[in-house]
Amino acid sequence: MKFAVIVFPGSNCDRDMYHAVKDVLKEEADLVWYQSANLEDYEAILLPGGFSYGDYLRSGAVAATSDIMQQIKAHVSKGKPVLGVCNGFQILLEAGLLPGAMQRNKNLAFMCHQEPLVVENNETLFTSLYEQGEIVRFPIAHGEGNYFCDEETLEKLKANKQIVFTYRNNPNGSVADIAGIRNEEGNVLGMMPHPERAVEALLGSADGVKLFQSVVKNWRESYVANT
Amino acid sequence: MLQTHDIHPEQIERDKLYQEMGLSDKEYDLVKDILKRRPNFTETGIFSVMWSEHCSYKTSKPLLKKFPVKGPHVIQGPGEGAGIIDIGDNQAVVFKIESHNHPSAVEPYQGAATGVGGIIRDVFSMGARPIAIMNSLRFGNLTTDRVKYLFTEVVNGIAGYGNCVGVPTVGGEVQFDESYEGNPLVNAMCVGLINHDEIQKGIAAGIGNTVLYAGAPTGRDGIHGATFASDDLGEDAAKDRPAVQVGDPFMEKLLIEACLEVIHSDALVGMQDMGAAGLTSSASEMASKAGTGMEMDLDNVPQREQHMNAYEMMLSESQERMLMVVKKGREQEIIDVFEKYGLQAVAVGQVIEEKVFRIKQHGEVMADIPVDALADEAPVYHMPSEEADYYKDFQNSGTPEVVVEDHAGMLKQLLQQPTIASKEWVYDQYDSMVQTNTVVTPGSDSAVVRIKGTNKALAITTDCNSRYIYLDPEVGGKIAVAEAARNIVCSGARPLGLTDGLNFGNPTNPQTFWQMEKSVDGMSEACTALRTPVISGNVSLYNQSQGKSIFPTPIVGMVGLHESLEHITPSHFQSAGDAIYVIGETAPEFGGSELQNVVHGKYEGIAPEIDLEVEAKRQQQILQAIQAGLVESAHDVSEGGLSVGFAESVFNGAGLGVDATFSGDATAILFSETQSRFIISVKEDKKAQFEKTVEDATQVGIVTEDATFRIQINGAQVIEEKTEELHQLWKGAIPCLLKSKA
Amino acid sequence: MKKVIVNVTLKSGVLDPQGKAIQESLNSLGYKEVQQARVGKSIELQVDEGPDLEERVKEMCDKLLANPVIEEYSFVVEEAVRS
Amino acid sequence: MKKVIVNVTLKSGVLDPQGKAIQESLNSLGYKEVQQARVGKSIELQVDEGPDLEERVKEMCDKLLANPVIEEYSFVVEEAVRS
Ligand SMILES: Nc1ncnc2c1ncn2[C@@H]1O[C@H](COP(=O)(O)OP(=O)(O)O)[C@@H](O)[C@H]1O
Ligand SMILES: [Mg+2]
Repeated sequence: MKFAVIVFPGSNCDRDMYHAVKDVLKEEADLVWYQSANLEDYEAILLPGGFSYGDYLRSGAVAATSDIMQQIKAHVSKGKPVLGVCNGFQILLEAGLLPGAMQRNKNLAFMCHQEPLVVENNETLFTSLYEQGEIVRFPIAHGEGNYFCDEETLEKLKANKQIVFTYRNNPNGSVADIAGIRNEEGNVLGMMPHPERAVEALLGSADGVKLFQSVVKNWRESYVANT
Repeated sequence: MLQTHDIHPEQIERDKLYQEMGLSDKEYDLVKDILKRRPNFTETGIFSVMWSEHCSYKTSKPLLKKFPVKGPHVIQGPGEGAGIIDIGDNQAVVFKIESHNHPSAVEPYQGAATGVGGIIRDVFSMGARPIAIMNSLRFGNLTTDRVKYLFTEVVNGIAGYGNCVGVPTVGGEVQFDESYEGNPLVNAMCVGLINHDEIQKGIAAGIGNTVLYAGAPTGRDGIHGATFASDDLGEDAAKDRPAVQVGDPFMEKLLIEACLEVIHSDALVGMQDMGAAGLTSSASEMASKAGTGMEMDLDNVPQREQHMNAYEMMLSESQERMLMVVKKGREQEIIDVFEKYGLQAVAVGQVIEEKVFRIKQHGEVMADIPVDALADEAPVYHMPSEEADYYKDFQNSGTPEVVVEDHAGMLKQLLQQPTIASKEWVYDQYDSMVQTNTVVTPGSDSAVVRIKGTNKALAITTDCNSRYIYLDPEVGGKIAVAEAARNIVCSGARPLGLTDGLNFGNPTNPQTFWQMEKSVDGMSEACTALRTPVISGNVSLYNQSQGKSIFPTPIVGMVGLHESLEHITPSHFQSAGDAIYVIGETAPEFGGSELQNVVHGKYEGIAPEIDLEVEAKRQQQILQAIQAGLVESAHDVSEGGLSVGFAESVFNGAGLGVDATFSGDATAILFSETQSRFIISVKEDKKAQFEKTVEDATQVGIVTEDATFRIQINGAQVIEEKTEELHQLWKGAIPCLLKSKA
Repeated sequence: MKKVIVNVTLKSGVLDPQGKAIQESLNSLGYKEVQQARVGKSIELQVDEGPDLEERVKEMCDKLLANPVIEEYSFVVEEAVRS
Repeated sequence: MKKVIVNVTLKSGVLDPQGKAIQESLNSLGYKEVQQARVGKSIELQVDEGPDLEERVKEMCDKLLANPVIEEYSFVVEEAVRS
């Protein structure tokens, strides 16, 4: 399966994402500079973490206005998977591909450590290899991961089973302990915790491997089914 | 304040205006001799920054010569942007430490942030990818609003910059002592990784080649920052405020990527970052190293503000700027790379044969100075040195006795001393994991980052117990190096070398200079004994406020190599039933100890002794035991003594306990800070082999599963506490101090 | 050249952790009279004059300067002071 | 109750990387007429009325709301709208 890791000016988890997919998952991957991108040939798009455009104004806001978002939207409308992690999640929110917005962590500080998460929905492209309700440990590393949406949106998220991951001990003040959500169609996942930092036991957790494997497996199944 | 650069050279001499810029009468005369005329305003400014302590090391040079700088693996010793050590497989590690003390005292957020930015540039300008940042911080006691503000904002600034550029901050140290109250220390260290064939030097070679300026445009930031950094931080430090520079980590991130792309082009001849004294020092140093000259037209230099004069442009310390020398005719290749990242790169001058540094602006020559005068011919001073009065007193009267009645209570108190307490409040704010190499995150003796594509890893630590150095600079200097090496060895790595961050008071005070001299002697001796050459460093002097000097604080930043990932050893106990060993005897040594501070509220007496031969032997044997797979965990004994060391070894929430038994004087056993000791846990079936390998090992107890911390001395249960209770006290101390009202 | 000042504030109903922290700090500094603090952004733009300036600034706000999920904005156009 | 709006801006000459990023982004969105952007904070306080309100707000700015090293501030006191 062929992944594109989109690199914006200021992305800084791009190589980590690439390493996870290429060296650990052993799938095909390219680092794709946001300006020169042609995403046609890629089966999945990964928006990595970091500080695109310095996180100036609002995290992800400037990247969300860049031209490449048109291509990403086209990719989404074809039903292909998109995963946004941390800053990538913020970009998806700012671009309107996922509902809600990010605010500063409730203690106003950046925080970086492992957090236990609950797999709230294992019937997604991204989580099918996890058990429903499974506890996984992923690192978080963000200053603005306090997810906000209004009541109505929250009801919709719940009704459509769009909440994919929650925090077990909400570290940042997110509404309904939300750590990751998907779109209604189910092919876009945004999450603050870093699965790409949790793919090797040497670094403290390999719980993220199944997330990438789920994407690959589901793509293989539907691809094989379609051909 | 001097405002205009239209001031006539004669007036500069007559009114001694050069003094305001930091030149002494004698130095001014020397400038006149070199130029064979009076310097104009811009030239006077250029000489004053280049001859400041910060750029010229004029008082510390004679001392720095004492450090051992050679070793079989040293590729680049002191002198370039950063030092380089070979680690095999065509790879090398690049590292250096840098201080940003004075800027941080004035504007802590930006001061700390730009300190991080500066040290990262030093490393990637060598062609290395920065892979880790460390920081070593000193503040006054956490009791006043000002100190809390400085502490909070410095940590914010380090986080704000380091997190954004995507280099993990993997560790560091923070200590709190009254002497730093008005003059905090903010030292940052950066470690980079490089392939041998990618090493860049800051040289301006090839007559006719083009000088390219890249990165942020020049503004009036930090003008005179370099000399200001070498001045006493007086009452009116606040007036220097506009001199503070502001960092843009986003720009730095782009600069890293662009520079690391550009090094693959053979069109690039040399590259250097613009640090202290900005354009002036980078340009003149590049030319001096190459034995060439340089001509620059300031009209071509990108400018953020209007109507900047030559003086301002040459001295500006705007951040995120690089200077490169590029083969003539191939400028565009390089410019294109920078443009890809949205960065400006413009030709501002050329390399010339005549060994002069010539600056033009608006068609006029604004400065014309022999290159070597600025870099190599800077004056060097041999300052008078005199044994400190207090030292004589301490040596004569010895260490006053410290009496402890309630040992368990004292342990609790010690665990809550901010210098000992958990620094989680600090390091949780740093992205310690980006780049996915951090095997050991902050909270252990050394940080460990693996090297992708190999089976190796690097251990990194910063250390300096300035209390010992204050009591006895020579012994304390030895201890600083030994402690750093201990931390590296405990993690399972072999120490490779170190970078030193020398932070001292006013060197013109002979007793301060004596502290510098002696501590450098001690450090050098330890470097030789432990085979850790000094490959880079930094000097920060005049760290004093209201005439009172800081404790002498020569920080050691050390890097070690794990030959195999298997050797990476945790500092926490791993499983119940493991045997606990202490390596080394304990003597009653309380001079400069945390216990002395808690009980007597001051540091006095004799520093702990250290025997470097014993130190080297133990480190070697422990490393051997680790490499043979005999060790479950290893931790060094430092502030607070054995009881604190044991406690730290169980503070990982694993629900383990300690059961240890001793005989002798309880206060010494629990709290003495005798050097060269380690706490090591070993599996039952490896004990015999371990005891054979590590001579001075004595089993004192076992790791238990009942989450209770028990120490028995002379048959009596001196301490029996729930591990988790102690853990919470230790963990909560700093957040609690920050919240409490002054 | 015109100077435009765009004011971006959080919608009421959206929690403002930063504002709350400021209020608490002010209270603990002794300014007990501060009942609430909310933090917004002010963005000062120097804009070349053109036919539909106001229209275009509104677009800039909608597209980039404010996030409609949590923020609202207002702006004023002033004559720029020449330097 | 009074509403006080404090405006905190960077001193001129102080680098404003955020402003620069915003300007460039607006330019690349087609708003080429934007020559400069600078970002400041606006802090809206709800303050109980008292004798030396202005004096005290000035103190709050000096002590907490603005960083005198790189920022300057101004404020206006308005009658608060009752809710
Ligand atoms: N300023 C800091 N930044 C990052 N990590 C820090 C900082 N200060 C302390 N730490 C981390 O906290 C742990 C304890 O530090 P310290 O008490 O100095 O340990 P030791 O005495 O073993 O050297 C170390 O892992 C260190 O990396
Ligand atoms: Mg230490």
